[in-house]
Amino acid sequence: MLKVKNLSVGYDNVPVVFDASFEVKEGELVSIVGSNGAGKTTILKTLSGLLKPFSGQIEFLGRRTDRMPAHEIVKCGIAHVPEGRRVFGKMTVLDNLLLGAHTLENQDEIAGRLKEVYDIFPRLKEREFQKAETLSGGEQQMLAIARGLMSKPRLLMVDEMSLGLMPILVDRVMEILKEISRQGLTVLLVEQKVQEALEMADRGYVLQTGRIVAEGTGKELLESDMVKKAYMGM
Amino acid sequence: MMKKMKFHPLLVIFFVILILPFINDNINFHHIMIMFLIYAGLGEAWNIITGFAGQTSFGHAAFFGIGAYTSTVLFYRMHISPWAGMILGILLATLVAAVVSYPCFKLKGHYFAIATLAIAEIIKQIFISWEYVEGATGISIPVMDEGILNMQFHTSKIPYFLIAFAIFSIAVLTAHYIEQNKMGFYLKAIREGGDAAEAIGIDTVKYKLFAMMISAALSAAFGTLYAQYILYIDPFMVFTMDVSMKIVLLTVLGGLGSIYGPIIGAAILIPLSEYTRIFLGGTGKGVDLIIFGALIVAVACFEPEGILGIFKKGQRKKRGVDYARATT
Amino acid sequence: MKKFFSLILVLFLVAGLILAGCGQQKQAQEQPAQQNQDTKQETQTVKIGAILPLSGSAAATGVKLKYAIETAQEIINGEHPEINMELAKSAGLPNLNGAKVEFIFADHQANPEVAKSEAERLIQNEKVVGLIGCYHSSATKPASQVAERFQIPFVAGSSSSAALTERGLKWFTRIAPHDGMETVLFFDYLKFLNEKYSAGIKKVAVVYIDNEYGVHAFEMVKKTIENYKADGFELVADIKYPANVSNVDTEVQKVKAAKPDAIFHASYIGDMTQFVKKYKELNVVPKVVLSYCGGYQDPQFVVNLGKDADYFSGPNATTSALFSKMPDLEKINEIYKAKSGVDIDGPTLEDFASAMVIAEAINKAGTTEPAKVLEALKTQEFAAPYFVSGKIKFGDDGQNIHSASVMTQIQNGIYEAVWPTDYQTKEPIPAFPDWSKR
Amino acid sequence: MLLQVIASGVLMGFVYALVAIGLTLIWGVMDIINFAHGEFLMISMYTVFWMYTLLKFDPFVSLPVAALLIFVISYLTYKIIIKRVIDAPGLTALLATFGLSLFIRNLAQFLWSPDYRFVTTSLVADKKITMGPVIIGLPQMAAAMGSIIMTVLVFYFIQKTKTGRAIQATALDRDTAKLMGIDTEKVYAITFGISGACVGVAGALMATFFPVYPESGALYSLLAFVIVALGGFGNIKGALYGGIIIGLAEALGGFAFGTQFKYAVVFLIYLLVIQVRPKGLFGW
Amino acid sequence: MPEPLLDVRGITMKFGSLVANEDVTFAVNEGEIVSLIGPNGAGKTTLFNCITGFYKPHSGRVFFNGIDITAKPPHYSARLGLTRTFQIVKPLKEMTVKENVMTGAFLRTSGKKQAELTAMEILELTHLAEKSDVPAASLTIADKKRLEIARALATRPKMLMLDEAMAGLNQTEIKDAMELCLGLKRKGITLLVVEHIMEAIMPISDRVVVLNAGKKIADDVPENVTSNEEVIKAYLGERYNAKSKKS
Repeated sequence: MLKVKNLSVGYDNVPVVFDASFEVKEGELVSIVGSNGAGKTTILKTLSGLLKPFSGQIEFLGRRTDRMPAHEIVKCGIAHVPEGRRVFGKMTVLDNLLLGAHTLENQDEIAGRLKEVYDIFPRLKEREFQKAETLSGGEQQMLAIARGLMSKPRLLMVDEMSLGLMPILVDRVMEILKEISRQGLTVLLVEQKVQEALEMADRGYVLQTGRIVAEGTGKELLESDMVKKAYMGM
Repeated sequence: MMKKMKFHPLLVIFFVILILPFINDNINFHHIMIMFLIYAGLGEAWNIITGFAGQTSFGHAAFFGIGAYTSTVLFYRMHISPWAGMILGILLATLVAAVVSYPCFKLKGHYFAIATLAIAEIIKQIFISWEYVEGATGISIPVMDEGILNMQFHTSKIPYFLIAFAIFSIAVLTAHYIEQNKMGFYLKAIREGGDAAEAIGIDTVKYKLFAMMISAALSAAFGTLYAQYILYIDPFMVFTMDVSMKIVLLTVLGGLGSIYGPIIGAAILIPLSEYTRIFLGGTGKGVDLIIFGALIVAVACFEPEGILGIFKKGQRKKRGVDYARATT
Repeated sequence: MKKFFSLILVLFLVAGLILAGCGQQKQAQEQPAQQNQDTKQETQTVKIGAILPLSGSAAATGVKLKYAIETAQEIINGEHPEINMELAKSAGLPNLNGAKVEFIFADHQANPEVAKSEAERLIQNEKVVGLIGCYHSSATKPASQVAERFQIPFVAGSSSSAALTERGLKWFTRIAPHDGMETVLFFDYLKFLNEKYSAGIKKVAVVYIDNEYGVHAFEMVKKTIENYKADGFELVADIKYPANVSNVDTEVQKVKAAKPDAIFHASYIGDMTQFVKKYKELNVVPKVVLSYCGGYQDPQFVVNLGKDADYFSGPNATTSALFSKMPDLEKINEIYKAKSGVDIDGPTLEDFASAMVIAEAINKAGTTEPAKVLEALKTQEFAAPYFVSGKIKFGDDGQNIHSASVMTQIQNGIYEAVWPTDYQTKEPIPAFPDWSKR
Repeated sequence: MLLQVIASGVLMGFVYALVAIGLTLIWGVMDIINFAHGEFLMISMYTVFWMYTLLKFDPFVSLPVAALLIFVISYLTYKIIIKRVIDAPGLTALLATFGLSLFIRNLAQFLWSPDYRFVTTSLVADKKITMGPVIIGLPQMAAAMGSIIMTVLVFYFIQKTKTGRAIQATALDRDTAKLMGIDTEKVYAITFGISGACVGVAGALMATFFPVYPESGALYSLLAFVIVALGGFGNIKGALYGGIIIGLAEALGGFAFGTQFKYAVVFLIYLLVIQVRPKGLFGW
Repeated sequence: MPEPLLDVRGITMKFGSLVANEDVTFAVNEGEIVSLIGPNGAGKTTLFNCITGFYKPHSGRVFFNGIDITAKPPHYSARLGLTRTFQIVKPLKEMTVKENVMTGAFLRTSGKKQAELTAMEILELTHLAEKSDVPAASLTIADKKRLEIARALATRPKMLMLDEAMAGLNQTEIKDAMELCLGLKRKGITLLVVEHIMEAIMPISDRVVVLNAGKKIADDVPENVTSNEEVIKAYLGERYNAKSKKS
């Protein structure tokens, strides 16, 4: 479904990710793990079009997306839940969700999506008309994911959702993601918490200072000694 | 690296500026050189508060005007030498800067900018209505014997040029000194983030105030020179937003936050505006300003970091490559 | 890197220099070229600088002044036997072998600083032998100081600040009556209305713009009214409004509250028009509105306001109503109108006069030598068939002693001369009808 | 008389608000000071004037034309100029818009001469409403109504429509807005366009009672800056209230201290308010 | 017992109706490393801001070295020797690494040479020396955090307050950071550390203060805190607790 070949990307002429290749198959839950600064967020930003690759190819559902502007990529079916949630704090929960459905034209479809999302996150329904900034951290994270789901994506990318969340909430959100994945949506998860991320993933990649150093099923990676070494920077 | 260089780039610039009027003795060229020095110097002064400390001021005409008026009124009413007037003007402008900008420092970004604009407009109105300084009528400075004491020279513009050059040098060197020393580091820290600066012990309000006061003092000195040079001032010419905006424009055009920026900006903008006016202004159709406006837009569009941006870009590329090499 | 920097900087500065050099060269090239041409015709060119507000907020007027001066140039250089003026009949200046006169225009952008530098440039680079301009008194001040320093005669046309001729400048002369003279004219006119028509005008309000022009006019009123206290005049309101005013609501309400019989206006065309509109809206009905040389005299005043412009009055160097009475003026106006599309008005005619006078002075002096020209200016009398006074003569202070103005009043969209009675084209109407009854 | 002063002040305030609404929109969404805003106003006034002079169209008929025309001009301004400077550091955008304002103003002088012109007749010209001691000109009344309607429309548009939401989102967080599938380039261009349309309407309404000349726009844009800052950048309601406050301050200040001080009073009010509310009356 | 270096007495801070800190009292003695922990939204950063003067607390007082610094501007405390870092790093982006640190060093000297010397010394200490001429904006997160500490150190503080200086670092980097903290302690610098990563702070802390919902719920040596039931319930969550026990 998503194929990335020899991707190099960075900021201001300074490459951060070198020659990365990986793929995500339909229906999978894939995790990319690595410590901070390894380039995980950079990869996601490139996939969603916020950054333009220096070199390499990105193919999604058979189409080259590496030169597309971000908003076109969303239309192709990729939703990106950014690091740090980034909900629109001054706007209501409903407005945030409707923004998620920006690419959809059909009003009935939007209403349908809204209902589905509220079913997954009943908490958001309760807070429909509250300003997003008044929500707690966990609720905001849920809103961010829900907003991503609104665009009816084929692939949901979640960046560092554990950041700044207390552990008990991390578990809850992980559960929800697993549930979403079980319902058939492809999920690409980026995490520094290797344990949680790999436990639930079908497959995973390990990123160290901009390079993919290991790949395999979640279990394999968790048990692999080499991975641990790589991950801990030894 | 370049520390032991035989000459500092500033010295080269100073030297070139200094000899230019002696190469070309056209009086109009001298006029342009004087205006260039005044505006480049004002740009340097403005750069200290806006380029270094990041506090956008749209009201520098106020300090310029105070400098111009203080010396002129003293000369006109009491025949006090403009030099003494200049010093008093500097003191007064510094005082005004301290008093009016202090309460504004809690404002951020454009709110501060609009506040400075408002202050300048209020000061302008005060001068328009103030009868002792001849209000809206303006003051024609009595023509006296030429001489350094009266700061009036009728036969040649070279003395004006030299005075302008002296004040300009002081402005550049002040800016250079600030940039290279503690204060420059502190101001840049303030520009990039007030909280981080506070956390490492920088009294941000104090340093912003210092920067504003130094900036005002330098602007006022140019004001005195300007008044003595034109020999006529009224509030509309020295307190106008046009002066404030010209300073902003030329500095941004040259490159904000660098001591070279205002020099480059003024070196382009002042001759450009003078020559377009001279060659096209007589048509009465505003062609000069049409071209002038279009050029400014073009520079902004194609060189968004100002003319200096061209060099910076090269530098950054080099650094970036070095860094990439270092990390891989 | 730093070296590179400085190199580039030097380059920029040198570029500036070259540009300056180029400018000079260009002029240098132009000059001999022109001279070549001239020598072919065995004549020379006399250059006179004209500094005008050709851009900025007063550009509307500045451009008209430019047309007027171009009209003067055409009359001087061409053969216009139909106009009864010495310089019109022959091509060029007869006493200088038919030398052509060339007016070199410079734009001062309503900025005194620019006026000064342009004056210097015209004198030094363009080698002009005389200067005219600058409309704005604030620009005329530094420009004429430059002329004084270089000992070049300066003839101001329409700059009206009395301060100009109070500076004791030797090389400065002015055509237009200054605001002090205008003020006296105003009160005399009001007295005339009171005496002849029993207009009963007593309360005077002054509305003026907060700049040199307005403030000075008001000072003159304050001073002059003292002499007219005996005639029953009193000042009931003085309303000063900011230059670049965006609306005049409060100002007009203050006028209305003072209930003046006469309003003196020192306003430019834009603000003046706004005032009239507001007077109408708030139904302010004085008996007389008199305007200092400014917005009222601009023919655009009638164009913009139509019927609402009626009954306003002001001194004017001319009016189209006078054209039929003054054939020379009519012919001058024809030339002017072909250029500008509108009839010549007061300030414009004054600047036209300044152009004619300086050319005539040079002609009378028979040389461009400044001292001789000045002597001619100060001692000779100049025929001015285009003015109702018919002549121009400068006093010791440089002020034209023959007031060129008549009192005009707009009646049915035409500036009618109403006073002094000798030049009357229509009788004055000494009262405003109610706004609704127009 | 005081009543009349207040009434006039409020009415004028609405007119100022009319100019400020478009400005605050760009300022809030893109953080750009558009110095050419006044010049757009001037073009709109000229549009109305020429349609009146050449085609005898009433200003109210040409209002939509002016709005549309300025929309297009603004849209193109974004596409051609602002796009290139929006990510530039500091004051570059200001440099660009300032240059543009010089360009437009002098081009107007070049094309249409610097004469002061008036639209002498229109549906509302010279009509007035008299309420006891208070007289209100119909043109001002129309402009005031226009400004209220426009505030409501723009407010509604921003709050309730899809494009409006996209504008809000882009203003708050541009990158995340892109992730929502919002074409932020287009949003910016549209925002610029809408701002232009607002000022187009303003120009059309103001042309019925203000003179039209190349410098006419510059007059109001300075006040509009203060109003926008007073109300809080990007706040539509703030622009309306800011406008009214400034209009009142000007009228009452002029009444109390002498009309030459009326703008000084306006600036003073701004400085005072900003001491209490450093981000404007309605600023976040 | 000597007077504590930092003495926080009864701090209460409210944002509108939200109470972020309620009557928090604790002290830090000279030479100690004290950790401040608590779940998200417990009010740790708010407390930091109150202590360093970025916020003015509604009630309560803060004493540093016996001097009342309540509601004094941040630069005042910094001058007294109390410097902090930020959770969200704030490097001076347009300056190089060295210039960043020099800016801090200028607090104790006006000479550029001296500031440069101090900066180099601190860059060595924080392992940033080889990147001294790199623009701060292009550093990795870990280096930026280090730079943040380096800049604070350059002000020659008596006491350093670190706000989540280890968040987002990998294992090795965390170890480095722990080393650094201990090294600073040896140099006589007192530390107050806000941190999420228990593994990292438990071994190095002399005492741990636990906040929950704005209130202090524990203040004890690390061993006791980890076994405190209330703390575990409030903060750790079942799974995490189990896992950290395992490791």
